[in-house]
Amino acid sequence: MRIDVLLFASLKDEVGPSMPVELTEPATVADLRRALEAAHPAFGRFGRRAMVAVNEAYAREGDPVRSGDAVALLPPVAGG
Amino acid sequence: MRIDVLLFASLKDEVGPSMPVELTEPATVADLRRALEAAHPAFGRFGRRAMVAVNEAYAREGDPVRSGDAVALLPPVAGG
Amino acid sequence: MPFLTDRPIDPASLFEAVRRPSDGGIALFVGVVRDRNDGRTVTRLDYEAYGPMAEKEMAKIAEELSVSHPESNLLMRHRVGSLSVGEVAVVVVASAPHRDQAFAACRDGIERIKARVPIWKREHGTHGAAWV
Amino acid sequence: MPFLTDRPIDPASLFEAVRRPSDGGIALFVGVVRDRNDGRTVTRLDYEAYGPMAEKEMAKIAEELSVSHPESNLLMRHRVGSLSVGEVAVVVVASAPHRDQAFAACRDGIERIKARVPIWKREHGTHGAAWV
Repeated sequence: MRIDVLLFASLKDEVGPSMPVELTEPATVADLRRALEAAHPAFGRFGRRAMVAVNEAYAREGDPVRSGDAVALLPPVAGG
Repeated sequence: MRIDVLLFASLKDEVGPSMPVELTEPATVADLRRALEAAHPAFGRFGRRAMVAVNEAYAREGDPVRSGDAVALLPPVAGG
Repeated sequence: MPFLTDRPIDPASLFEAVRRPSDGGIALFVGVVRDRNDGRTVTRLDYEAYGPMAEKEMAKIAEELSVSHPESNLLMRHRVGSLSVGEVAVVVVASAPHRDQAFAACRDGIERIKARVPIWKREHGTHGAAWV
Repeated sequence: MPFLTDRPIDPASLFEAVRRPSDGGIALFVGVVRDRNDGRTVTRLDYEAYGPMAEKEMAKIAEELSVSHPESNLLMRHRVGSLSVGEVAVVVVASAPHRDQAFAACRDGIERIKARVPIWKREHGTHGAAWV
């Protein structure tokens, strides 16, 4: 399945507003991370400090990623 | 010496805006308390929770009270 | 500017007055008259101060906080007179580069005011009136 | 009312909106853009949010705080867009019967916002521009 991963802040500046990745089902957040890190060096920069969101909520490494999910890779947040 | 002790809140309602006491020099805050407690039962009501102010600052039991000092007996404060 | 006032206190004006361009966080505490106390209905509070000493004590608190919280800029104001439910009785506002500093100074300020400043209040309500 | 806004935030209006007649204490935290950061001169911050998730995360925080601080009423708002020095970026205001409750909820609110809400800022200054 193809997932278009939303990007923000420095990742968006460097790579663009989203990054397509191809995953084999069933896939997890950890699989998604590995696919991103293989696709562009920028995605490894923050390590685990970059969180993955699935359907607009924080996801853990073992959580599933399914076709049609809204997925984002979030640099460390800096609100306030 | 005569000291007119300023009163506030419930003490002022009950006794008036000030209470004259007669003290023998040299006198301390503790002497002043004893004179007040002898003068009116209202003055013992708060015990040591009523603080004595000398010249608009909190005074301790051993601090001197001198002729001409501004002296006040303060019920427990309740600002805010 | 005196610390005590018999006019309504506007927290927003103290907020504007306290902050400096280098401050990233401003913490405010606003104490207001509430409509109940220990189960009693409250309609009004009369605040009485030993004015000259209250001013001096608040000045001491401001001085102490400038030493213990040197990064913070602090303003405090306390109302006196007869206040209705919802009226502002006290404002403490602390501005600092970082929020930890602002919160700490603000909290310390209101605690010291409540512990030390010679102000009293008479509560009016359905049960009559009493100093509390 | 959404938690994010691209319009200036007025802390005073949130103060008026949060308080209830039974509340005696209101604690506010206001985060503003300051003119320096880690030794750099700052002229502007651009706040970018993952909007839909930021709204959901702030709603979760509000719900969590209504459970952990049941006596407090809480309002929060965060600005997005390009902000000059001194402009308000975030406001958290908590109102409660007693000040301990108001301070605790206010502090907890800003800490959770800063830890979890997907918002980023790009700093502009004499050194150029960078995400911080």
